[in-house]
Amino acid sequence: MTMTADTRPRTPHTETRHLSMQQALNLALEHSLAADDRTLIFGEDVGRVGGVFRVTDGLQQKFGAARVFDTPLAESGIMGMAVGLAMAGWRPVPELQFDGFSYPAMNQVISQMARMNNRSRGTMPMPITLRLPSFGGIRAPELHGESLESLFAHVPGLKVVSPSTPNEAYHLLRQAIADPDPVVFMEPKSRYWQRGDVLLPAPSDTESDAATAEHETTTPVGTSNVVREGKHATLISWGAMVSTCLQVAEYAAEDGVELEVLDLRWLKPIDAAGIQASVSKTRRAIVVHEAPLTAGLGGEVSAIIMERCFDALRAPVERVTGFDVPYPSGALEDAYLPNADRILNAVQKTLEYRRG
Amino acid sequence: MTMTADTRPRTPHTETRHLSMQQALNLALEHSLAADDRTLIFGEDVGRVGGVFRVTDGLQQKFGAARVFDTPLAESGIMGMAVGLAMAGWRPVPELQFDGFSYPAMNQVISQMARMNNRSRGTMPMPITLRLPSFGGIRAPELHGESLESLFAHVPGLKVVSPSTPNEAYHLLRQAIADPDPVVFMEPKSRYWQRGDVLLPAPSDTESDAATAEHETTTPVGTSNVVREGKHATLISWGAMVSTCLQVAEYAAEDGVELEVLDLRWLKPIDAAGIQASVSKTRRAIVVHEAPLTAGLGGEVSAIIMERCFDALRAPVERVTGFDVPYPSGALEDAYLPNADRILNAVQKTLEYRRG
Amino acid sequence: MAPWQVVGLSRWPARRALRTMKSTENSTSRDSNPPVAHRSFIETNVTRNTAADTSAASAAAGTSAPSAAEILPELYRQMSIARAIDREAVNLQRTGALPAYAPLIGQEAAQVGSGAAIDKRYDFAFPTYRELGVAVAMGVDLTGYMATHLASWHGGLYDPVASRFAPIQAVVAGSVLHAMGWALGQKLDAGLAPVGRAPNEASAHDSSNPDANEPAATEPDTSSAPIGAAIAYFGDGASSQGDVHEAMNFAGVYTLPVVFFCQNNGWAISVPTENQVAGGSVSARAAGYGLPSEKIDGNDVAAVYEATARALNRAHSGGGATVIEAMTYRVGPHSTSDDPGRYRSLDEEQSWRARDPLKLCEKRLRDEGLAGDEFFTEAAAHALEVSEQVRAGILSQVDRPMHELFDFVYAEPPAALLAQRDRALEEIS
Amino acid sequence: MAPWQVVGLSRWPARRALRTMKSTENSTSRDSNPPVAHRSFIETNVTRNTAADTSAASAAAGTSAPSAAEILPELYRQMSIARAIDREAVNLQRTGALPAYAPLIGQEAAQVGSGAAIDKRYDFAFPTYRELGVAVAMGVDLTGYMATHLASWHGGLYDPVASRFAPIQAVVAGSVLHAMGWALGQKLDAGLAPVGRAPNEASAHDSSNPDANEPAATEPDTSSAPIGAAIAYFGDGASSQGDVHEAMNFAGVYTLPVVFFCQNNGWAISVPTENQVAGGSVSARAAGYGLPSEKIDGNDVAAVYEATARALNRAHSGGGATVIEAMTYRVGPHSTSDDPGRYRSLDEEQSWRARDPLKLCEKRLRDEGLAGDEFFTEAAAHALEVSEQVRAGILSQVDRPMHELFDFVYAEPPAALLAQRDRALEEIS
Ligand SMILES: Cc1ncc(C[n+]2csc(CCOP(=O)(O)OP(=O)(O)O)c2C)c(N)n1
Ligand SMILES: Cc1ncc(C[n+]2csc(CCOP(=O)(O)OP(=O)(O)O)c2C)c(N)n1
Ligand SMILES: [Mg+2]
Ligand SMILES: [Mg+2]
Repeated sequence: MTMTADTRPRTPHTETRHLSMQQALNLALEHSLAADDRTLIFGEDVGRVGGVFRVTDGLQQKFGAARVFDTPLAESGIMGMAVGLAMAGWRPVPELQFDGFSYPAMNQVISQMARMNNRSRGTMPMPITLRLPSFGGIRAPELHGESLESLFAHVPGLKVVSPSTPNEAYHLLRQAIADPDPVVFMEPKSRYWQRGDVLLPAPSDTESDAATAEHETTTPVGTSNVVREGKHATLISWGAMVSTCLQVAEYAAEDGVELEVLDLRWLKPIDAAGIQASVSKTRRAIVVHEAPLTAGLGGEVSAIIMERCFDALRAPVERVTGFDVPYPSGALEDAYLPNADRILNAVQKTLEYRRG
Repeated sequence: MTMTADTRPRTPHTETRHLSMQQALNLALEHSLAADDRTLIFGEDVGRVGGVFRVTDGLQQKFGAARVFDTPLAESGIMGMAVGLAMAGWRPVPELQFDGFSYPAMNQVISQMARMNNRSRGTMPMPITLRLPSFGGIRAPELHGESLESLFAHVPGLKVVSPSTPNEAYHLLRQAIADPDPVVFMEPKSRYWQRGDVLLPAPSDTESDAATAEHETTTPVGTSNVVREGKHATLISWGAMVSTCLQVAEYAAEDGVELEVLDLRWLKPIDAAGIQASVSKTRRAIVVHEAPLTAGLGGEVSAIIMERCFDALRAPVERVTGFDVPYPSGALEDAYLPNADRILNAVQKTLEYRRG
Repeated sequence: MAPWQVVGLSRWPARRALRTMKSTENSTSRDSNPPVAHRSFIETNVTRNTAADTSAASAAAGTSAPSAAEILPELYRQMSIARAIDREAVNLQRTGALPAYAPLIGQEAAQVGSGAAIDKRYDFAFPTYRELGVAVAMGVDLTGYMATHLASWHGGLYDPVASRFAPIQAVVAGSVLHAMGWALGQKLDAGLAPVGRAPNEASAHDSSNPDANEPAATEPDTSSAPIGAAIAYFGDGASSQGDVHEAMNFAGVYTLPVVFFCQNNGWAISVPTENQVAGGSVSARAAGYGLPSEKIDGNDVAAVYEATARALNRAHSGGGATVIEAMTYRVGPHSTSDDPGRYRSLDEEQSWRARDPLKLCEKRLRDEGLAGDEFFTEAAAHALEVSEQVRAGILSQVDRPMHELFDFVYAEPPAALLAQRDRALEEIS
Repeated sequence: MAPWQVVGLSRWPARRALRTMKSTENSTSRDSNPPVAHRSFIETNVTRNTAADTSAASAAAGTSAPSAAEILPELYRQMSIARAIDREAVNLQRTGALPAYAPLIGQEAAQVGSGAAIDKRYDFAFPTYRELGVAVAMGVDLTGYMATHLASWHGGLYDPVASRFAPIQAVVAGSVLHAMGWALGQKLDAGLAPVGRAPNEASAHDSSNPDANEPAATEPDTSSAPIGAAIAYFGDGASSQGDVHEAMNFAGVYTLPVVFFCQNNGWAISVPTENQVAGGSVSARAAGYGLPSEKIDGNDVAAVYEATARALNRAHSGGGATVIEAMTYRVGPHSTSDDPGRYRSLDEEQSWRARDPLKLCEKRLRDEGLAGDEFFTEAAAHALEVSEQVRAGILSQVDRPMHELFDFVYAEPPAALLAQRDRALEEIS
């Protein structure tokens, strides 16, 4: 087993740029298109107009309509086409416009894309990266705020990842595209416009695969990221909720509570060892996600902690999640999404827990 | 909130019949069709030929082609049609031929059937029962052995249930059809031909809704079932795996280990209180399912135990599940499915656990 | 005398009173916002039909709607209202009152013309997210309609059952199958099996296998009530979705009372029809399913009204489904967050503005002497009045209470969800 | 002289040696089972094409396959082989060696005729679960093919890449989109953009918005190599699936080299075509996408061969997609667990048996003096020989080792899965 790309900057990197996540993703796509001319970008409105979130902005102009192109409005068609292109040796990077519109593509995603490598006994790998603007928080219409990580993580054959910052977005997307397996890349759409420093490879390297090849050792697929160290409890999260957790850690620090914040990043494979390392230290954990509680990925994280940190654990793992209701309209969005107060309540409950 | 049907026999019942699960399901459908003339059965090959598993055998003959009918071969069409029929006041009981062929219907199931009651603010309830032959064990072709309970349980607006015996099959199916909400009814196809006693309502009652109405108090939706009492550990399971767990309990009993076996039955809502009651007593639990481990419902059960039995628990909850691989061909089916040995290993590990 | 009185419609008041639509018992209270609905032609139409001719034979023949010429002034008034509200909504979005909005400008004729042909006694409409004009024509509570764009409630706050107008649908093509299923429900209500067989037709079964014999379908209902029809709205973009194909195929196999009403407005966000619809025409697909179709000028409100009435009529009398492709143009952006300058030319937009459906209708009304200045002044004033009421309704809509997150997820909510609600209400409010 | 030597095919040996197909480097070892493949016409054909005419012009014109009459004896032989293996498989299922099987009997002409037209240098086939005859014609390793029915490996144990025959597909219509995507890949390989534009065609963009300008698509490749074509197999039942619609629409919009090959065999399990296909014809759908179509006699192997060759030729030379509907009949049950007596008449079955594709072919061969008793005796013996080899191959297939559960799930398996594998191997074996 070899690892693919690193999500952390390699040394020497020569450039740091202050970018929004949307810009970082756009740059990652540009560099991936340049690095491998079998890479293709397609989906609804990704070509001429550059995507409804402008993540593919300018790419058709730069790489031509044979590399970056619009499709008819049919998600099953888009993903089935991606499978066929991969069978023909291409490296497709389809976009589905919103999380909730991946449902029509589920058959092609689950029964086809995720299984073709297995079905063909490794002769037809599926180096497909499905870009999926995900999660809520932008007062969008119905089915524009879904959190599907648990569903995708359950599917054998898929890898699933979600970035939390512009820098992570750049490196994880390049890593996902370089990966020989199908990756569902969940972009936290509420963070598209948030800016941060992005550490880029040397310009001379951006167009070669060698640039990513060197990253292999430090941050393989499936590695989580401690984004804040702490000792009293661990907040475990991913995607848009990471910055909420960092905010909570700030609040808690004011009261002398030091929370560790673990950005899971990869939701399949999950970094069980990383979770174990953190929770063995802090002995308390709260997992936070936007998706509904029941059968959400919080249950998996809780079970992993159960299995790996049973002796260390001083309180039951808390889950702060969306409710078991459909993602609501803007009027009730704030009530639905885990917020600092709910997370702090859970932290307090965890810290105050005493065995009965 | 009122509850609907009981899955346990009401008193007085006048008839006990020895039936296969397939026959019990067939009878439940017949009685449901008779009880409410808005009930409709449709799907691929359910009419003339009575379904590929013959679960709808004879029903078109008895109720006519306006109540029981074949559809074209299109799962999204079938479920979208069910939604439209429910909007028009019908009570649809569609069948999708195999678990793996529900993927093309996911959009209609998740974004439509599960949400229409909410979207319409209760004016368009969806009393749909989706019958889904489920799980593996019959050496069938690809995509005929999927275990999708975790996926469905994650979807707000759905209820999910799976019977483990012919008697359960009869009563749970009638309850599901009578329920005003969409229920995914997962039939363990490897148990279709297993026989057991079915306690039926008095024949004079079968054709009236009153017959089911009386069942409301004893076994509401979401109630689990202790199918074997024990004290050293609890095996938690559902569907086809329940009889495997009972077998394991037999073996264990030979060595003096008394295992409690909990048939969860309802996978959404999950009977957290029932799990708590059993595990608080036995202090050890093993959850068994056919679905892959990661993000499977075992994680949810483990998390529930974490949250409700933290102090009582003497060992980490074990998960004995399918592997994180696609459901395999017959040649590797036995290797994939949880079997008595693997479950016994987990039991032993749980019993021998000592805090480090 | 107002010009539309010329054609004998004088019993319609010149100024429509804004009507309050009563919610049904099981719909929830909508707090302090009074519903706003333009009093639609259809309801008047229903009254008229009933009054003028209640014979069963006439009912069986389906709609006996007035001719397009008769109601052209009314159609113009409704298009004016739709446009005025549309303009108001775009303004409200600019000022931040609405998070987003999908304008209908340019498509008033396709929407009002088809909506006006719908007979709410029998028919049911399945809209997308851009069917304001249909809502106006059908008398849907317009504040409740706009609630979806206000991000108050996905699907809207009107009563879909009473309005005969399904909840607003965000999934492209998602509701086309529902229309088909609803239509099957009407056929079943009429006592017909999905695949019709004459009552005593011989069974196709192998006579050597007596078990296989199946009884004939329920005998067709011989009463003369029209079969209710579903009208499914969808766009040129939506026509690419597999669900549209499945719906048309089912409708053909089952001979279902559906009108597949495609507004081909030239664009699906940034993708033009020629890169979307292979073969170039959605209506051309119909033949492949054995369905009749009409490709019509979607900016000619009378043509739309007539074609829709014909198709509904066919459905009512058991003739099955029709595909209508109304050729029109999305003059505005896809939504308020879209910039059409990135993908199409101003020339193209201008050429369609010249075919503005209101101007076309006005010209005909004037040319045929059906309406004059007085009418147009009044229509504009009325439209403004309605749009201001809608605006006021939008601005006064209150926040949704948090318990509504939980209230409608199930008809019978599981105890676990109720517990989750109670904990949430405690923790958050 | 054997009759087929009359038409100049004497360089084909009268008795085909059973050929071992070499696995590619990255396919896994298949243990002790030697692959069995009928040496297909196609490979001979490929050789012949190359030898006879290697000019670029000829290659650009696409297939230069021999005429149907020339190869009719060979088509007959292949149909015989397919039927013999099919019969063997049904027997093996009865004895319990195969858990289940889906017979092709009756469809030999549709499958062998189309499969024989495929040029494996350029083309790629996307089968369902019933394409044994195509596999025979394409020279797929037949023991590896049968592995899917033996429940050894979902998808089969042949090498799909080397065989130009995708893994066996269990999802009805699931692979039709793959064929479309693969075909797009060929078009891209030829240097063409999905939506073709002449290199210097003016941009459609608003000239007032310079940012919106997009460069012309890559200039079309002017070399004369044929564009590879995908052939998608699907049934009458599958035609109801949305994916088929989406595939045809994409293929039309992008002008893709696809042959949509529908075997209309009258039934989808128990549902007859008339209750499945609205309008009655799958090929009639093509016009709605602007695609050419042919409805052909699927039991006439020559007609099938020729229609497929025409369609592939069109695809090779940039003419885009074609829909072929081969009218045939599933003479046997849907699968070995099906009982057709429950839903169709013996009469119907008998009337189709009279149109048996082998008998029809035999009659023509005899009538036209292309083959006599000697040929048919030899063909039958050869078919029996191949089927016995396949039978032996099936019976000697070994169990799959448990690690194969894990080996192919990912190209780069995550560490967690490898750990799961190691634990499982320890615990179970
Ligand atoms: C299944 C699905 N995919 C994608 C979208 C995103 N989307 C919203 S509207 C739209 C274009 C629809 O075009 P068309 O059907 O022509 O309707 P129009 O907007 O022109 O009225 C798209 C792609 C969606 N809402 N649903
Ligand atoms: C998506 C999907 N739905 C249902 C099935 C079950 N199934 C297997 S074959 C079949 C009938 C297929 O009919 P047709 O396409 O005409 O092919 P044929 O069997 O006649 O060759 C069905 C319903 C399936 N395999 N895949
Ligand atoms: Mg459009
Ligand atoms: Mg068929």
